[in-house]
Amino acid sequence: MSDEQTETAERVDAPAGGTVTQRLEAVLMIADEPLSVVSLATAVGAPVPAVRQAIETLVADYDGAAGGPVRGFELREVGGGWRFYVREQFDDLVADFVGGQAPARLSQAALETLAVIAYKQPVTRSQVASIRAVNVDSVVRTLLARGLITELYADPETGAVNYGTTDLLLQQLGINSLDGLPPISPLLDDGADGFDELTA
Amino acid sequence: MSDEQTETAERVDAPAGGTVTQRLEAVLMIADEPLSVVSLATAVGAPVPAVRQAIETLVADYDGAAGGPVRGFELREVGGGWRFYVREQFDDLVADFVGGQAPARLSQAALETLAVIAYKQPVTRSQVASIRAVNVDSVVRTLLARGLITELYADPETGAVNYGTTDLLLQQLGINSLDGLPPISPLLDDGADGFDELTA
Amino acid sequence: MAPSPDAAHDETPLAPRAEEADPAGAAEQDGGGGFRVSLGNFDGPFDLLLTLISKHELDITEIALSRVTDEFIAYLRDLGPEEDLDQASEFLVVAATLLDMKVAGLLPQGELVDAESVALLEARDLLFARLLQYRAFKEASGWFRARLQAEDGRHARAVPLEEKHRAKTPELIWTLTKEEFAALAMLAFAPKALPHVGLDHLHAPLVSIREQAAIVVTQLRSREKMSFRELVAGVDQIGVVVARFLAVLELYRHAAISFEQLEPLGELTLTWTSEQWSDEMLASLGADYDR
Repeated sequence: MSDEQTETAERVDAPAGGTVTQRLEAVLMIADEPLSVVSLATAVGAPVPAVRQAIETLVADYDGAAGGPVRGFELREVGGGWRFYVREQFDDLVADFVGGQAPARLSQAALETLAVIAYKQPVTRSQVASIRAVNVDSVVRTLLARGLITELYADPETGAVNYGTTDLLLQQLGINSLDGLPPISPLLDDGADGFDELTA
Repeated sequence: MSDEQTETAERVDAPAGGTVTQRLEAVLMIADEPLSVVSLATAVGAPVPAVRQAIETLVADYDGAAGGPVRGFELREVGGGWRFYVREQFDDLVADFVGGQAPARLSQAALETLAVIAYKQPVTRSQVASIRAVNVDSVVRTLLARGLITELYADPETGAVNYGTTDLLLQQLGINSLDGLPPISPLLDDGADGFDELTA
Repeated sequence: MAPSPDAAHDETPLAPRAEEADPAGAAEQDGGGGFRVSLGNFDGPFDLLLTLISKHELDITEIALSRVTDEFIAYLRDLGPEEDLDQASEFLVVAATLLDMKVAGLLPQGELVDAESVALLEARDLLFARLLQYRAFKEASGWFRARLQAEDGRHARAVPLEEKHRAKTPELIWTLTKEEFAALAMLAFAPKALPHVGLDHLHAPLVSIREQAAIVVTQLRSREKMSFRELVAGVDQIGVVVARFLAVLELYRHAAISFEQLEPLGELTLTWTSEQWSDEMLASLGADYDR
């Protein structure tokens, strides 16, 4: 990192007590969930663009992109916010250290249901069921219990609950927003129109 | 930090995958209590002297003593162990952030988790998770931070920490001991059943 | 509605689809022996169809569907009555579409385009579209699996606050009594209930199947034989008609009555056949519908 340049740029925006990057490092060090740029800006008392720029600087800095050492940790944007992570290269090392049990895996049925909900949200249970051609009640219950999906709202006419995915799912997928989902077959868009009435 | 010098020195000792400093950074980033030099050495797979030297390098590095920026965090030895701390200069910033973040009321999820721990103690986090059918890590941290639960002991075989409630909870509930909790026994044994499928 | 399990394997007209499926599916399938479907491996008809299609390394085309139809129907026949009824009925819907397509393929082409064949074309296109859609989501689920697994191995910083910062957190506001706390515990320990979709807004009064069954029993025992039409004569609430029909099915399950129906959708004649009926049996009748 080119220290002179960054610090000068930051000092302008930081009202008092250190640079924006330093203040960001301090807050991120005690965060236990991803923090959005807006809440970071509030926390460090700097405008959003300055925070955004400082985050960029930090990411590059930790990645060794500015001439310094590559850090054993990195800053990642996941599930709508920024958070310190162990650098991927060292995940195995750390896993040995923390031990812990392997988390339960989702079944194929749950994964497919999750995919349908992720791409089709807001979507009702019966719409999901008609796409998968099976009853999905118990799978939906599992996904709800795991906090991967949530009830968005009830249809005012039918009362059917519409489901969507949560930030927790984004975190567990390691993506920042639904835009991070891979594009699904273009065929879908053509076919989808005719389905609404049938799956309603 | 003088990168060339340090990296050469470290590469000799690090068996594989990054330098000792990088590996230390990775482990320290997820350590939730101060770690002794010996346990750090075990964790990163390097001899104690090399770890000691790498720690010194990191401390100086974060303090900006080697020409890099002063970090918003620091590496400090407290009670015979090393841990990342927010740099003291930013304590007020962090205090404001913490004060604004933590809700004075416990969330429904936190209360339910507390109830499970109260009636099932001693109980491990994964047992609570399977009863609640959700990941409870962050909620348990909140309850710990609130002093409503405490770590009782580690399971001698698995190393899993068993949690129990504190006198503070008893005070809040207005009872003298856990015997004062209203009985809810009939449902207790059933609790864990039926969740195996959820984790499938 | 789905046929009752008892109806699926006898000659009653209650399960017309299953009846039709038999001769058509059996036609040229037996003795092939090349392909075996292991029961229970498939999560839904689309899954099975895709598996069958991929076994033959076919793309999803009309040819693919016509080649796998027989295997699909054969699989369906192997679905024993112990299989999940929901699942079986979902398979039936797809099977019916496939069968229609097969029949249409066997018929001479160039006939008049009538309403039925138009409907058939639509059904076929729909099935294709849904298969393609399902395949797309199935592929996407592979990405989900890989991402979840990869992210599982990642370690985010999540450590408790150090003591001095802990002290700065706002003081806890506690409002629960010990009784409320206990109630919360019960809630937490209770098996998680399925999210319930309220039907109250439909303003439909609840109808008891047991009550309706009691009426059916009384009427049939006094008359010995009557049509379903007579049984619901004078009833103007659709819910009551449905409940009375469910009661009839339940009584059939208990072998208390028998059916006669000379043609599909024709008059349904009910006969009281039970010799050891006791009204106590009413108490457990329709328990499947209790929620």
